[in-house]
Amino acid sequence: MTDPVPDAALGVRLLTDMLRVRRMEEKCAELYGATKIRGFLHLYIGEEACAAGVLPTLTEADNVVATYREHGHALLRGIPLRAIMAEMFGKASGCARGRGGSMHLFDASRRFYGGTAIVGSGLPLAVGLALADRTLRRPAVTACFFGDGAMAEGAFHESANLAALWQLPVLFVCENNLYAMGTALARHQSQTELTAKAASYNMPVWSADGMDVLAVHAAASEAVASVRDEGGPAFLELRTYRFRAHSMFDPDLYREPAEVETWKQRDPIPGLAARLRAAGALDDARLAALDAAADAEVADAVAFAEASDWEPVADLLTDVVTPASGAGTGGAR
Amino acid sequence: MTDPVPDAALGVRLLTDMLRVRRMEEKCAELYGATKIRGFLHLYIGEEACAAGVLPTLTEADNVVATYREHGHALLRGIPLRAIMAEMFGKASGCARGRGGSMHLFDASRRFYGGTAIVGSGLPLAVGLALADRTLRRPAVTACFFGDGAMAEGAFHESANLAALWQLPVLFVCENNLYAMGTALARHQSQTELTAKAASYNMPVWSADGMDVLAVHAAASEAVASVRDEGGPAFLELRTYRFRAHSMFDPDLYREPAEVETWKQRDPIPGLAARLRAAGALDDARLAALDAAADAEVADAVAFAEASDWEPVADLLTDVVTPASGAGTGGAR
Amino acid sequence: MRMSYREAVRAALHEALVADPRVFLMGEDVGRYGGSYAVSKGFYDEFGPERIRDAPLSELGFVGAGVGAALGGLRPVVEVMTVNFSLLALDQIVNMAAVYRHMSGGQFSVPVVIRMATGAGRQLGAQHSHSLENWYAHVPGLRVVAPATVADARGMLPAALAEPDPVVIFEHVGLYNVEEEVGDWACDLTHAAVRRPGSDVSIVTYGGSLPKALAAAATLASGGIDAEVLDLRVLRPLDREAIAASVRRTHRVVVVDEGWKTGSLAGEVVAGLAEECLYDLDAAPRRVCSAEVPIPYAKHLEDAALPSVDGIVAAVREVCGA
Amino acid sequence: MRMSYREAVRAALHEALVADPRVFLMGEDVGRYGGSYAVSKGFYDEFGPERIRDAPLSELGFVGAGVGAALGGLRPVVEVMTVNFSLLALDQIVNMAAVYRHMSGGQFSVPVVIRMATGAGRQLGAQHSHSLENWYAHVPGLRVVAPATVADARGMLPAALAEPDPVVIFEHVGLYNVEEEVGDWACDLTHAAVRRPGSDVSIVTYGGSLPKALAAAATLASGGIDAEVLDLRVLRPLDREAIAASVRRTHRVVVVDEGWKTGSLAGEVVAGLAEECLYDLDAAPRRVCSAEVPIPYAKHLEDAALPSVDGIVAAVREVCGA
Ligand SMILES: Cc1ncc(C[n+]2csc(CCOP(=O)(O)OP(=O)(O)O)c2C)c(N)n1
Ligand SMILES: Cc1ncc(C[n+]2csc(CCOP(=O)(O)OP(=O)(O)O)c2C)c(N)n1
Ligand SMILES: [Mg+2]
Ligand SMILES: [Mg+2]
Repeated sequence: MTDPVPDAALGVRLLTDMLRVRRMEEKCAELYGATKIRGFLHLYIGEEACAAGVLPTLTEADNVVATYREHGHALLRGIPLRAIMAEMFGKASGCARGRGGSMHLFDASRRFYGGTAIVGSGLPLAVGLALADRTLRRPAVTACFFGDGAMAEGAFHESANLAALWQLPVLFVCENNLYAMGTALARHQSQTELTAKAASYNMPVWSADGMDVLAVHAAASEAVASVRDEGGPAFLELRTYRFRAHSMFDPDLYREPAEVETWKQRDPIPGLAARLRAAGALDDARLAALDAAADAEVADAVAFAEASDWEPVADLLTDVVTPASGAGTGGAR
Repeated sequence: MTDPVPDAALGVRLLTDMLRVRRMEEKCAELYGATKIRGFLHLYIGEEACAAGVLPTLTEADNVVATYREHGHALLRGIPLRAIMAEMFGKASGCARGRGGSMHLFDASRRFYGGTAIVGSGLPLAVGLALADRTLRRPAVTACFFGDGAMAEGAFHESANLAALWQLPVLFVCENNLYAMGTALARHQSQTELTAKAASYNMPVWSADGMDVLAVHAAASEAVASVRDEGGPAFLELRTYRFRAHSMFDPDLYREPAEVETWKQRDPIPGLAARLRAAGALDDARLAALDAAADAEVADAVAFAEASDWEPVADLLTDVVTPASGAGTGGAR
Repeated sequence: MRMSYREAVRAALHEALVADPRVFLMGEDVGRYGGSYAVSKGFYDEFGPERIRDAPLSELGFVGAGVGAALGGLRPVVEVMTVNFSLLALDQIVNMAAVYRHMSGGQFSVPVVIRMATGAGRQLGAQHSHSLENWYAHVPGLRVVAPATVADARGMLPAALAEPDPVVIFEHVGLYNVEEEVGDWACDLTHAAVRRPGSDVSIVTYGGSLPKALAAAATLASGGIDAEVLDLRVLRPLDREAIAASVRRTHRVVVVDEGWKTGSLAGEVVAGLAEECLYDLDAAPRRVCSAEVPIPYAKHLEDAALPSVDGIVAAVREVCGA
Repeated sequence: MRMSYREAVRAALHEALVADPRVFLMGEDVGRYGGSYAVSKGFYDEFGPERIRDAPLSELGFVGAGVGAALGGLRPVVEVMTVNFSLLALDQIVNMAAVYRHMSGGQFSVPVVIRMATGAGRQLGAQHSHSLENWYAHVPGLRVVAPATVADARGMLPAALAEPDPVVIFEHVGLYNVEEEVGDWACDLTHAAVRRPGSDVSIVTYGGSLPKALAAAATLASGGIDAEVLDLRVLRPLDREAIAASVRRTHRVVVVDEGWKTGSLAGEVVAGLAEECLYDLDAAPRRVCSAEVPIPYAKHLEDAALPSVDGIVAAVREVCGA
């Protein structure tokens, strides 16, 4: 892993991003053990290069739709780690007031539309967001992240067809980590070349090594440019791997330890660090500083979450509907 | 249309089949006007070569799943016209006791599994029937008919993947009549080459001129052989056209009259008749006899339906569940 | 002005499309075909393919796209051809539209209007005749309405479009050809309406059963029973006060609902009364619902399966001890 | 023999797989993974990939394939991981499995068993905490059951597999770890069961709420109220006689149901009582249901949203005027 680094500053930035996500999630795992975080917790550890490579190619005006494995996307989209951590604690200062938890991070101001836990359910939503942008003549892209497993759902098929048929600006990002829970790719897809599947909808496709953040960034840049320039959707496959179990309940019995080990050798963080060192853009001190900053950010967020209040039980029913709805009289809008 | 006819006997048989379907449906249209038939009525007129070409390639042990536009499939699968006509009249002698009507023809003894009116809903069912055959080591094929519109449904995607992934003996027959109700193919599919779509699931595909029953028969024979020999699914596209409106409620405002006329020039019945004449296998007398026989069969069925009884209202609730169910005690099966 | 239910829905849609560029209609065959119930005939030519958006057969996809478009700032009117096909879209309605606001801590509103035809009576058989209103009425986060009059068909759509949250509108297939005189159609989406005042018994109903209830009330009147007919209008949230108020006046109740009896909205109405007005009831309540059977095609069987005027009359006579 | 609910489901499945080669288990991660609730752990190795069939994420597809396989002569046990995902499969359940026999004039039976986990209480949030039992209980052609005891978890599956028609089994996520002594588990799928006899009030419930109801009854007993606890067991068809019989003994009723109150199965139970036993009721019935809100993640909010022992106790005290 000592390919040259074309843009050292970018490399350091992406390394920083990945480190922040990694440190955050390592702490989440710990906090889950300590029962501070509950419910389902799906870690992204190993896959950080995907979010880290794609998100910087978007602008503030773009939309992001993610899955239940979205801590990294949320953080790198700019949601403060404090708000993310508080959400996982279930506190009112969380980015969904503690109602969503790990699987349902949201931030309207950053156009981060969740955090949705029904596999495939973000796809139609992304099509609709893109339809709104197209209709309102806003030059935005909607990036929708989903897994290899989601591609078997009817929702993928219908959404891909709609986006391609209507030429909507959706970037479909498939984080192909080779497993849907315990089911390996070849056991859930008759066509394991996912780009071939996507191409059958008549949209341009890209595939990149999801363990190489620079490769992800380069492919995503092209794909996003295509969506922005051509207006229609594009599909980006990122071949990646999760180092941890599917969720905290998963005994992970379906993968060979050797397979996991092989992929761990391709950890995107040390891999990039080595390349940056070789390029003279990183040294021990700098790396230690990055690490320390990431740790400090996490520690601060945990303290914030701990100190935060719970939403009052009396507020349980607020925001089931929008305040003051139901009164509207027809004809007088 | 004077290509040679390779097998004159087959040609005459398929002509007969198409004529029987045509005459039956012309009568249905008339009976609808006379309010003898009610509900939805979807005519197959113009598309007869599809069912007529495919069904003879199946054996009695094979299964057939069709849509709401299935009168032709039902008849050519062997359901007596009397039972079909009585069903459309809503009579107890109908092939679903008058409960199903035009969209829900069934015949267990002929392995005709409907007649289903939710677009795409027959596809998963077909996968399951094929799964049963495969599991029970029965060498049967399940032929599943559906329209171009159905291919946009998630049900198609999921079923195609399941059949290809599990290598199940399903023949997917897409009757591509270029419209889903009033929506033209290019307005509902981003990829209008439907075989390309199907091929992306990793299954062999065939496409045939659905206005030429001999071409349909030839392609279907190959496709069925592939399913039987290889065990896995195959996809057969039949490019066809409906001469009538989508249903009796459809004012048919979305097609150019000229387009309809052009396709009518390719009517599969006179087309084949001309070829058979040219081959010396058909003359006026023979054709008149075939026509008369078809008319007689229809007339007999109508008389039968007219004379048949209604199911007693007292039986309304029978067969919601299988008689004597609910009593089963666990452990004592 | 006299108009049909179909014309009323059409006029409401037309007005909304003209008034607000964010409004668009999306669904199968709403455009070139003109709408499967001819509600949007001509709109495609008038407003173009972006405002009158024909969708492929992809209920899950385009209903979800409607949810997303609402989040993105549009005011989608999504037409699901009939409630029967909405089963394919329920995930987006229940797991996304309905929960999105609460689950996000109140950050988003989802102003999507979902219209669907519902009900039986046209001999369309077991897969095309559902009345699943109570499924929808069960779900927090949705507002569910059922225009039963031409005026409500005219007024409920603009009221729904004025809502910040998802609204599901059930249009009964048997009503499209009903014609009525329509005056002031402006309405809210909160209150039930007394369609016929009466003092002896309350007939509580909604949607396609309203004309049957009114016909039954007319028959009963000639037999000396003065029935009040209450149209729920809004199926979620229920106007429980109006229901209770009516029954407190009449002390007897029959609930008419085209859904299957077990698990029906009629059951919810009766349960609410048992909880709130037990001592106001002078007779056991009765429900007139569909028989618990997939609706058959044959006319005589379909008729036997659905609530009928005769059945309502008989139930009312029973609760009135007449 | 003492065993857990999970072990009971597992033992039932195991027995069925051994006994009948037509039986197979199909669903997401039932095989290699071992089942998301570990019910089928080890089965994949024991029975192989054809009998323990891992399905792709395609709820509509594989549930429909289960229906087709049942038609084709197999005895599928289809596992939908949770009821929340079953929204994607409803079309095949309601428009195919449930209607197929009647619509075909009685030609076919569809002996498919569909198991799904249901309910909340594990902080899984708004999309993973539904209790939609009443949706299913509303549909003619389905038999719907909810094992609430370990014995029923053991006995209901073989009984369901003996049925010629579709059976939906709801397993509450909160029950899998419950351990109980199990003797004779053979059972029918028709009758409700009195889990605790009592004379002052009937607490009618099912599934995951049974333990709460029993705990409430224990608390109430120490306060001098002798509550009968009736476990519905079968949600469709309801054992209306057993419900009425209990209330005719106790004259007071509280119905506990984790579904949202409006449109709940609890409502159906109350409605049935109002219709059949109005004059047996000495107090207005009460329902203890989930608050009408998407279930939130935070523990204190989730607890506040769900039926609780305290809430049941309070409701019972109210109907008993205590
Ligand atoms: C519709 C639906 N079915 C099943 C599940 C349970 N489930 C959660 S994640 C998952 C696997 C998804 O795999 P993939 O799409 O590859 O994403 P990954 O978890 O690998 O990132 C499953 C089966 C769900 N949440 N939603
Ligand atoms: C799920 C579903 N959505 C909508 C409909 C209404 N509908 C009936 S047929 C049809 C068009 C189907 O087109 P296609 O699959 O091409 O078959 P064709 O009618 O052309 O034979 C539509 C929209 C339906 N029956 N089911
Ligand atoms: Mg994956
Ligand atoms: Mg078509």
